[in-house]
Amino acid sequence: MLEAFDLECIRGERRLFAGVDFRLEGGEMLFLQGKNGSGKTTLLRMICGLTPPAAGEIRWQGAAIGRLGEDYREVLCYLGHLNAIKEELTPLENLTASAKLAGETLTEDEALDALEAVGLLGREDLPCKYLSQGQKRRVALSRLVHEKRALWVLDEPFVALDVAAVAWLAGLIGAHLQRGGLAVLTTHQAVDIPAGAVKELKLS
Amino acid sequence: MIGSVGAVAARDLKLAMRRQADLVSVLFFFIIVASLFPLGVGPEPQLLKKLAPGVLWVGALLATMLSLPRLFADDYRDGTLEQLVLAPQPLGLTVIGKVVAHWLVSGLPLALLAPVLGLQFDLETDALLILTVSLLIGTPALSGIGAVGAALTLGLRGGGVLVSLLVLPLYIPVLIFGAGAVDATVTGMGAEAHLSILGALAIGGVFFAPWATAAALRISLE
Amino acid sequence: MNIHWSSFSDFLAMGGYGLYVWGSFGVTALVLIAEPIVAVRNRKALIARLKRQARAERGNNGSNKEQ
Amino acid sequence: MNNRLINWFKYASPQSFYPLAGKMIPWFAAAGAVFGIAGLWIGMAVAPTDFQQGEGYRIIFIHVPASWMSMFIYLVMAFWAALGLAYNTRLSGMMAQALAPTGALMAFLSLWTGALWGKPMWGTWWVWDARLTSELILLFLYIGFIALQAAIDDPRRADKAGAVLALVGVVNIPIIYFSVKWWNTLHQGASVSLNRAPAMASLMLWGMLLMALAFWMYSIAIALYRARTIMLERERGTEWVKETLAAEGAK
Repeated sequence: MLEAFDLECIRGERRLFAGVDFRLEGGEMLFLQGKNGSGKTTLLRMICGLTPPAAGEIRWQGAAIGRLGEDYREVLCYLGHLNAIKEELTPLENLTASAKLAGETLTEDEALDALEAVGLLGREDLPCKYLSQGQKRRVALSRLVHEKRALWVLDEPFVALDVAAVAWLAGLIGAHLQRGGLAVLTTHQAVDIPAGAVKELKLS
Repeated sequence: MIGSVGAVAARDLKLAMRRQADLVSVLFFFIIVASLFPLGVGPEPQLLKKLAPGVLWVGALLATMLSLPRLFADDYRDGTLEQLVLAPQPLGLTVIGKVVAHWLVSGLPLALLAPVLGLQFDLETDALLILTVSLLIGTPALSGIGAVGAALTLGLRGGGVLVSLLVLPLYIPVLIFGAGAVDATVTGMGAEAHLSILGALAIGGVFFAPWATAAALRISLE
Repeated sequence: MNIHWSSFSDFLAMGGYGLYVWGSFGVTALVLIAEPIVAVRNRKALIARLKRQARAERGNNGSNKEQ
Repeated sequence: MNNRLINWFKYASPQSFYPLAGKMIPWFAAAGAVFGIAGLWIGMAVAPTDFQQGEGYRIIFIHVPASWMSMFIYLVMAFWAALGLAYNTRLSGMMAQALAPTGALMAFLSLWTGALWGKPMWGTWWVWDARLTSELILLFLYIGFIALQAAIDDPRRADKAGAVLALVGVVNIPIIYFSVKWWNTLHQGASVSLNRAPAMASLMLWGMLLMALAFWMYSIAIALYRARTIMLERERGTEWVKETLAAEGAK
């Protein structure tokens, strides 16, 4: 259960938002909406614990995330608008390296399964700098396939994906919600998530 | 715990191996700086022998600093740093892993190259040996302390120059005892005292500085 | 407490160390006078800037209301 | 959190500190002037000639206070930095930022007067003495702090990054000092030793203490003044700044 109380965000001297509250149970998804510069990305970073809120608090299972520390980061999977992949490494290497850094065990078979799921099989040994923008995004998304985290925080996950991939990702998020997972995401595209309860939060 | 440090170090080493140009340019910088000094001060062997410890140590120090801005900059730019901060392990351990990798591709090669350059300065065998040992012990401290500066200046304009401004004053003790160890050998005094203090500085640099670096990284990412 | 100097020129000469002593005191005086002057100037410039901004904001609000 | 702590935090908010600082500045400035005049009178007019250094020793009346202040201000800066990191108070960063330029100037004055003292006494503008070298490094640390804060646009990040740097610096200062001292004693042959402290006549001591107090008061006054400017700039969006500005205009 993820809760936020009275969050406030100040960037420079501008107050982007204030008094933001929400509550998210297992199996629910929070869909953040708002114009460019309304603070969507900042709110996502607050949920991850990267940016401290100017006021208010975020709690996971009733405890402040700052206090939980590593216990919270263990359940969290964050996908920012940067892909967090290394151009010099191949998709396979990127995936295994990021799994190791996240403290997970990932066999080569599982990694290849994940790459197959995002449609990159056959390119697993090609350095990522030779991949297209959409393919790089898929490498980043392949983490979602194998990491079994309860809370997904996704910043514009559908950007640069083609129609088929968008549908596939929507299905993946839906399955995650059905397993009892939580998700918070922003997107500019209209996407139909096939399962779970969707809550909306509009930042103005 | 060791595993997570190792995972970070292994990934950084693999990346460094794919970009060998960076590694080579740091080494060449060291070679060129050390070779410029005799041209500047004249070829008298006595003078060069006296200058050698300081010149080689300052050269190694500047070369290490040259490679510092890249320590976190690439990870910062492509979003990997956010993932490292969000990994379920203490950020300080991650930083130790990165410092270890940085030392393996900068400090270690510099230490191994130094005795060759020492020959240009007509150093004796025992001085060459102590030069290598002092660099082996001292350069980890340079990587560790330097990481604090690199983390503080992450993403700032003019970050490279700023790193030198922040880090060079903090490097002074390492320089004093590193060059002092070689100097003591040249003048016939023992280098043990210098080397043990250098060791203490290295332990501080590798095991304590990463926690300050972790705090600085969190601040830079906010 | 007797005054140590017999004449003003003695005082200036500082027993032959005049250049050094007055060089020290002069630069110190310069710094301690210049620092407050710069600080006051910065403050005045800031206040003037903030007032201009406040005025611009009032102006904007006023024109919005007229619309 | 007990009541006392809450009270303390009330004064730690820029809004309540601003008028308080405004009232304190004239007192510190006046005290600085009084101590300064008294110190100069004793130091320059009354104090006797030093039997070893002649009249040249009179530089001590600014050299020593400036050196003390340069070190003390760094400690105070680090203290504010630690407070800011621990309690996340806005005021701490502003105080650290306000102190840094004065600290740097004090370090500069200490070096400048040291050089002018060294020339007639030891025949050279600069010696790589442990104390002079450490003072030079302290100046570098100040400049690094100021440069880092100037390079960061977001004031909150600037405060926190500066705080980490100040704390790293304060941990390192003793290490730097002792290593420089050790290095100096190792390399010192038969050259000058600057460690002998001549026994001072009580008038000289009084003059120096008064001057030190004057420097202290001056530093507090100028730092508070600068802090007030920083507060206005940082909090320019808030109501209290707008009210303060309106009041300033009425004067």
